[in-house]
Amino acid sequence: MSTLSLIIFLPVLGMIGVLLTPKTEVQAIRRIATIVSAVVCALCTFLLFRFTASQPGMQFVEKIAWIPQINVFYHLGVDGISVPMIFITGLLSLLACVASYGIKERVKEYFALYLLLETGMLGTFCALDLFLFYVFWEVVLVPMYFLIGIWGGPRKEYAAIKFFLYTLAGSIFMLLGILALYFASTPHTFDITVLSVNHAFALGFQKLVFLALFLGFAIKVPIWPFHTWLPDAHVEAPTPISVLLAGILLKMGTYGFFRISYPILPDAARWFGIYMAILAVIGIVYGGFVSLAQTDFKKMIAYSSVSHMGFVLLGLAVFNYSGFDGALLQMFNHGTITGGLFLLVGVLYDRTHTRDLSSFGGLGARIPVYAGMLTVFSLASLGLPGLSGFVGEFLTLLGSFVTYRWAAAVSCLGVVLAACYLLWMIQRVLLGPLNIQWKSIAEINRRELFTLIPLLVIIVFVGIFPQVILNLFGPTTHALVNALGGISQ
Amino acid sequence: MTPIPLNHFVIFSLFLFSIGLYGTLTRRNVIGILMGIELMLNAANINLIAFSRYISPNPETGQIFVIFVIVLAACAAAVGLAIVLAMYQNRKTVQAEDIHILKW
Amino acid sequence: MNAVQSLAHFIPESILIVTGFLILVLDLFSKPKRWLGWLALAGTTGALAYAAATIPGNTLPLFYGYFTIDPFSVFFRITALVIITVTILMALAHKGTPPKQEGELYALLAFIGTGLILMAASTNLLMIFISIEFVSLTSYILAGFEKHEGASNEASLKYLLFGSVASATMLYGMSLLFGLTGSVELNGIRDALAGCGNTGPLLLIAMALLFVGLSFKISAAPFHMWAPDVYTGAPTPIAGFLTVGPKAMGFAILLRVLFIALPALQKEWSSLFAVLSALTMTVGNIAAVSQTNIKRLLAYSSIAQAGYILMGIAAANAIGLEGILFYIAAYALTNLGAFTIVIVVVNQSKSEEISSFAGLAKRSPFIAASLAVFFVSLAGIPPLAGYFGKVLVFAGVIEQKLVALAVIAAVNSAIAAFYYFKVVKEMYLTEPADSVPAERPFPAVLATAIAFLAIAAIGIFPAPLLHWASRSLIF
Amino acid sequence: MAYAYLIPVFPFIAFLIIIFNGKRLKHQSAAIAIGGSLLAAAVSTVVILNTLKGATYSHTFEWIRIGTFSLNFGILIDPLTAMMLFVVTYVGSMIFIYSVGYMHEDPRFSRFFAYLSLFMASMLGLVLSSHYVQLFIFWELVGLCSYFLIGFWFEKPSAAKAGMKAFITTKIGDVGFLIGLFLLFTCAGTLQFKDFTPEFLAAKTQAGGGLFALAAILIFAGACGKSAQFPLHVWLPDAMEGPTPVSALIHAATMVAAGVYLVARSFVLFAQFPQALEVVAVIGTITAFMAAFIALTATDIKKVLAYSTISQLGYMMAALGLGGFSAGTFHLMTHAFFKALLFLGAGSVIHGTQTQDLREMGGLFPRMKITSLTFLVAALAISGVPPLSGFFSKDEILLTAYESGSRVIFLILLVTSFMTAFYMFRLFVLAFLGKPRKKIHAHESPAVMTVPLSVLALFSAVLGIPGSPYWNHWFQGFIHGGHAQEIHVNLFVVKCSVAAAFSGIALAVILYRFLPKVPEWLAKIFKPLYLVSYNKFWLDELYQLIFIGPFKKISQLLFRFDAVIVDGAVNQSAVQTVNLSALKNWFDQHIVDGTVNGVAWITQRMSRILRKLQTGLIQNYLLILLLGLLFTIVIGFYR
Amino acid sequence: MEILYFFAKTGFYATALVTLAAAILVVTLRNLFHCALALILSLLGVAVTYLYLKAEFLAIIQILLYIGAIMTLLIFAIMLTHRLTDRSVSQTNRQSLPAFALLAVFNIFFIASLAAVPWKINSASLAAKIDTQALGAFLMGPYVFPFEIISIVLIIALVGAVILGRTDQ
Repeated sequence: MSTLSLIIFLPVLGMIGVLLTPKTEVQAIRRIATIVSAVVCALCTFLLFRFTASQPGMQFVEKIAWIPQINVFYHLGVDGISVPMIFITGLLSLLACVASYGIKERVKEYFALYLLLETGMLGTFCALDLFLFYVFWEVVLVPMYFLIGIWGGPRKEYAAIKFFLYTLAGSIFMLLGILALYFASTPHTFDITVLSVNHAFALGFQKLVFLALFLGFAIKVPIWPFHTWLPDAHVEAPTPISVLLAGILLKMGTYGFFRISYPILPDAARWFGIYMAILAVIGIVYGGFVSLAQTDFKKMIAYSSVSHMGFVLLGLAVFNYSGFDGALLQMFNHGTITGGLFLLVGVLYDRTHTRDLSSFGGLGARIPVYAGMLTVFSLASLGLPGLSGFVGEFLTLLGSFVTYRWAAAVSCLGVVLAACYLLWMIQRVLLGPLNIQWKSIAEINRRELFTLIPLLVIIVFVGIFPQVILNLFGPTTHALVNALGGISQ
Repeated sequence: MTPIPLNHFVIFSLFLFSIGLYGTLTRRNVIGILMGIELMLNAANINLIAFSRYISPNPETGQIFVIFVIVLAACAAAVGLAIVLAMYQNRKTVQAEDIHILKW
Repeated sequence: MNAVQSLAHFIPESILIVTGFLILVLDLFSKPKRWLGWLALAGTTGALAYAAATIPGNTLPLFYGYFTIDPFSVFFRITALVIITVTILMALAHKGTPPKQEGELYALLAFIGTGLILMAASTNLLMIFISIEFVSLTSYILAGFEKHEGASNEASLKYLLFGSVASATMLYGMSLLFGLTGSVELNGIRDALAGCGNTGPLLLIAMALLFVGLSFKISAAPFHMWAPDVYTGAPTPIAGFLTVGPKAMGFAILLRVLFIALPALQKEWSSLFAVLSALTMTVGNIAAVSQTNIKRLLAYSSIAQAGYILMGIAAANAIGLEGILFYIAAYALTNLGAFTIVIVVVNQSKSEEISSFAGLAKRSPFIAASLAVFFVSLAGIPPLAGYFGKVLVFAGVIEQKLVALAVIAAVNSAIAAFYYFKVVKEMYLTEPADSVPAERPFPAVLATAIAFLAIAAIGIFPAPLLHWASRSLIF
Repeated sequence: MAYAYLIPVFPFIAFLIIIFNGKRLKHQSAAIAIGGSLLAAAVSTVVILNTLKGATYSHTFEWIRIGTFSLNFGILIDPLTAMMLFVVTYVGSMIFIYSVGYMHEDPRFSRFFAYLSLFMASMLGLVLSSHYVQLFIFWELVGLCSYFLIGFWFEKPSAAKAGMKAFITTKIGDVGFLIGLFLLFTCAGTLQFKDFTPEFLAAKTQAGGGLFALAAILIFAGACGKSAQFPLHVWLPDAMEGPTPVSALIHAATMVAAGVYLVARSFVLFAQFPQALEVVAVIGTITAFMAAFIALTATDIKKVLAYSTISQLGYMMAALGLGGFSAGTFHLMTHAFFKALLFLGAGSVIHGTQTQDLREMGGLFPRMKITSLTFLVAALAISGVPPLSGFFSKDEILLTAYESGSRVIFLILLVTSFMTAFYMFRLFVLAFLGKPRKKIHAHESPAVMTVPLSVLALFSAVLGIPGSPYWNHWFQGFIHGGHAQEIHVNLFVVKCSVAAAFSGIALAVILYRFLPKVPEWLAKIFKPLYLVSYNKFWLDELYQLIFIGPFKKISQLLFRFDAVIVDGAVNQSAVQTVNLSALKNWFDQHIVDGTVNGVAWITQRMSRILRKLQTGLIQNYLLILLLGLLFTIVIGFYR
Repeated sequence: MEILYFFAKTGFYATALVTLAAAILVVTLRNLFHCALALILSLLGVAVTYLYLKAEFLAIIQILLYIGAIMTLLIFAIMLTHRLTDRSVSQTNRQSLPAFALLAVFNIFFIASLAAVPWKINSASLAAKIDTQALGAFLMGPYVFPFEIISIVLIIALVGAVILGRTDQ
């Protein structure tokens, strides 16, 4: 089996293994899941290093006929856009898996669904056939519903069904768009690579399809005003699932733009650019303001995602090198940073069983290592130079400044707001006099640190040597910008 | 000789059909509804035979069709009455308006 | 082909008929009746095996053309045999059939299997009417089979009344069609219409009258009103059967009528079915949302599913038609599976309320997982069989640029997901009232396994079925 | 000078060592930090000596390359850098040493030195940067260190808040800075310092890039934030919540001067566009005057110094804005030393007396002789008493102002100079002279604190000489890259300056030493003015009113908007309507418990309507069948 | 001859009128028993119409089979409803008005359409004579399959009627 198939379907094998294990053997189940995730993560890392960044085309391509009657192929491949996403998916899946040891109920079901989810996510980033892409896209949905619905917080049912329906509604429209593309192409094909090269669609048609796809992607990102499922899902989801939700699922939406909407519908993309920029700016500022109003730790991070994903969208909307690179980098960074923040929230929640920001205070003195971690991740999130968040935001803003000056300028308000809500969060949690309730709170433990350190390393590394990762996707994004007729800057 | 115009048969059957349908729609009694259905079937039969005679290249088609329809109608009547009977045994009613435990 | 020659190709149906009569006879002498069910099963399986093993490649107008075996009817013949096999398994698993009547139940099921195949193999109005009446009459009886249950009586009676009115209406339409074209053969009708070209308004009325009966069979809105009541009141295995068997064959007839007899009116009927499709799925889905009875929920769901299938007719293109066949096969398996689970659960809880599914995942994880998979497939989420069916009909509609219908269907899919997941939620997210695992009768396990494996296999490897479906589109 | 990159590396290594081994190292961490800073100072010295010989150095490497766009970071060493290196490493090292004594008792002693080292590294990185974006990165990092150090005693809510305020306020400026950079980049196509030559700018301007001035002003916004210029100065007084060495190092000598450094670094750009320079000058002047005015009534020893810092930074800005490149930088250098000294002195006082309130001090002179004397030197220097360093630098600024032709600015600056002398000596008199106003057990600080004081005092005293006529204005020539500058001494200005200084000192000594009642009396007479000064022009309150309050309001409002409008307008209104009716239970069961968006609600509603149709009465069904039939026919007809 | 045709024609229209009138009675009379009688009359009218269409065998079938079935119906009706028919309540429900209106619309549509239909009268068929023997031959010949199927349906109906109808205490 080739690398990509192995990466995608190892978790399914793991799931079968988990299902075959008696449900009382909790340790064994965890071990299977962890080993599988670790192997997948290793393979993803292997992929990262074996990937030839200088080539803009697809690599590790696998293509087998799946439903030949309608030209559906099991077509996988990676380029500079998907490789970072696959890597971060592998990594976060492993870390979240370790973080899932805290799950005590229905462990078997949990890990089975977890591994299925992993397959869906990895598949989405590898698929080069629209049909296959949609299948993987939807495969993500169902386990996610259960993972939120069963192991979530008090309003889990509500959050789960809301997430599910919202996303499903969007993705069905996406399906319509995909089918329209299929029929508009001659010969009929679902092949993304073929459709990307061969785009002579009329503008009106492109716009319509773009809108259909947009609905699917926008809900996933989520782009304002389609974001309301996000805070609920995040707040109710168990920590590891929040990590994956924020770290990977949201990226699937923006990835969809990069992989499908833009290459296939370049004219519509340009036509909608301005509107996307407007939505992005609204999202950035709006998310920032609403984060500021939160008293729930997790909800705050969730809304901050709206703001941060807004930057990704802004980068996407501007059609130049720095915008696209910035957007992709921001996707990668948001995965690591917000993933880390959710892990940190989880660490605290496990100890205090509350997420009310006003009920903490002064924890910095009591648990300094945790405090340090939280501070670094928050700083990365607010775009402190030297950490990865800055580079992404900087490039995005630079790129957007070239195209839409006002958008970049207004978005800067989001930067300030990020500083406000994150520092205020730090102040409410770590600083000030110690809340006596938590005087015997335990320091972050080794397992939890294990889940955070790799992210920390990546954040610092990317912050200092962004070129390493920019090289990874640069050729691909630049080729895309050129194809779109954007500005090569 | 001028035969009776075909349209007259058709209109006759149309009226019969309509009356039958009206009966199914308005009779309170289940048996009344069944009677309405019989009228509708007969209307169709008239059509079949008329068309068979006036139009079809194979004039037997309609007649044979009607034979089958009549047999099937008899079967339906038998089954229908059996059901009505079973119903009556359980519920002591054959009024259509009383038959509504299944709704919504 | 004359009658004697034809018999060689009539073996699966003969097996069914013989099985039916055999059971009726044996029933008289046998006190324990359960084994008769297994006998019926053996008969249907044998018929299925024979039918699957001997697929003729060409069109065989058996019995002077009154029973046409062509790829199309072969597809539906095998579908019907699968449906009836699973239905017998369901009947075996079901508790509540009056013990005295068990024998007759299996005999009737064997007979109705024949009726289903007849429907698919009919190519003239006479056989269409006879086969529809055959299946309907048997269905009336089956629906009222638990005759001490008021609900069963009522279902039966309503089915009979509604069905008879619909049949009579259809017959009236048939008679007009006969008059307008001078033929009862679908081919003859086509030729006559193709000849005259000018299609008078009466033809439209005839067509509408005809569609009433067919729409009744496939429970398309607004001719669906009987369906929820009947499905709810009928014994569960029968309800399961009714949601798939007559419906699938109704589509077979509809396809034949539309594409063989009435291609001249395609503009008219395709827009008509676009409207009916949208109406049907919307009505089915929206009504399903507020149901609390699982059978009723499935009843509305099956109405909605018919709406999706109708999309393929509205599209009236190759992919849409392939989609219809594919969808029907997938839907039949899935729905039967779901009803099997309902039987298992209701056997134990004695309640058909959705709340009796609470915490099923903890009590009986396999059963819950199966039902969840069935519902996910019904909701059209990949990679299960239902998804591909849906994609194909969507594709058909999109190809015809029926954007409005596609959008309506998309919205409907989301609504549908809501109520399917309402049940899933009950099973997985709600705590069980007790921890007694549901009893799992062997036939039910078998039926579930068949459905489960089939929809998973079709989901992951849809190509063979699709291939078959596309090859079966030769009427 | 390729080894120059080592300068920030040493403190950074110290930071890494300390942060990861803090618990084990305890007080040894101070040694490591000092070692780091001294090594940096040593290397800097070599670099400076090379620069003095006229050498410059620049080296770049590619940090980010995207297509044709690249960010080439690197090291740029020119006289300005050399001066900054000198200030940062020397003052920094002194403060490091001083901190050993000052922070001795603190439980987070090693953490403190880690932060200090990190700051040192970042500040040196900032100074050495050859590229605007690189500078911006370090610019943010020093801000971060400032945040950490202001909130070092984070158990105090006021400290934690002050840190946040500092960070966010400067961040606002930084956003301007960032936009400025973008604008500059789009106009100029480069952000390398060395590319910005007058010829280059002239060419670009001619080519039609008219937004340079705006870019410059936006960059100046960043400088405003960092250097606490009006209207972004409000964070600096609050920043005094940090430990005093921090105030000395970051909020007096180095970091806050970074804004001035930035303007100086971009001086070519500003000089090309008079509008930008005007803005700088006006803002600088306003800041200088306003801060000095506030300092008049401050009672917290560190607050007085803080306002004084703001005021002096305003001075520097004004100088730059009036075209006095050498004047501004010169004052930057001298100010760094004497202001650091002032803060350290104040720290020594605080350390000795455990209070910061001037009204509680008094009569410290006999008990803290070294502190008092060094403080006096610094106070005289800042007041501009010749021949101490402050005199020369300030005099040059006044000269620049005078010669620029803007009499108003000159007068304001002169008055500011007077006020500076006055509040400095008000402070000195209140703290050191007279009798103790409260029972305080003052004692001299240990040698580890007094030795740095003495060293800084020495520098404060003599550092003016290189820029004085006695050395032929050598410094001015040096900072201009070795081009000797023609500076003629204007005796009128010198007279004014000296007069302002002495009169200020005299008035302060008289009022506070000999007529202690008079200030209160004056305060009553000039009550409005007093109130303005005492309440710092109500700027904090104003910001609260027009920015922070509305921001919070907006955020709450948007959150509610999100919950109510975006998240299902229909749904919520449905809740309201349904609450009124008897349907509430139904609603709770089906909506609140099941779904919650508007579509779902509509669906449920329609579902109910459909259920109504499903009466269970067969004949109703049949009627619908008939309707359907007609419907079908109609569709067939009117397709 | 002409007069004969005239009478024949008149006879047809009279039959049609009687049939329709009887049908109206079927759907409107209160007493179910009376309805059944009216139905018999109506079906007889249809049988006569068959005669006009030269389908004598069908007319006989109509009388034998249909009237036979109706007799059964009648018996059951009396058996089941003898207590119910005495009720003075209306035997029609509240739907009569909408039903009537809708049917009127349907009829208007229909008749309007009918006028435009160019019937392709096949004179050969008009002249053809289908006797009982020929019908029998057809039934046993080409129509043997439906014929056999119908027999199965009859058995099913029989079994079904027995199952559902029998009272087993």
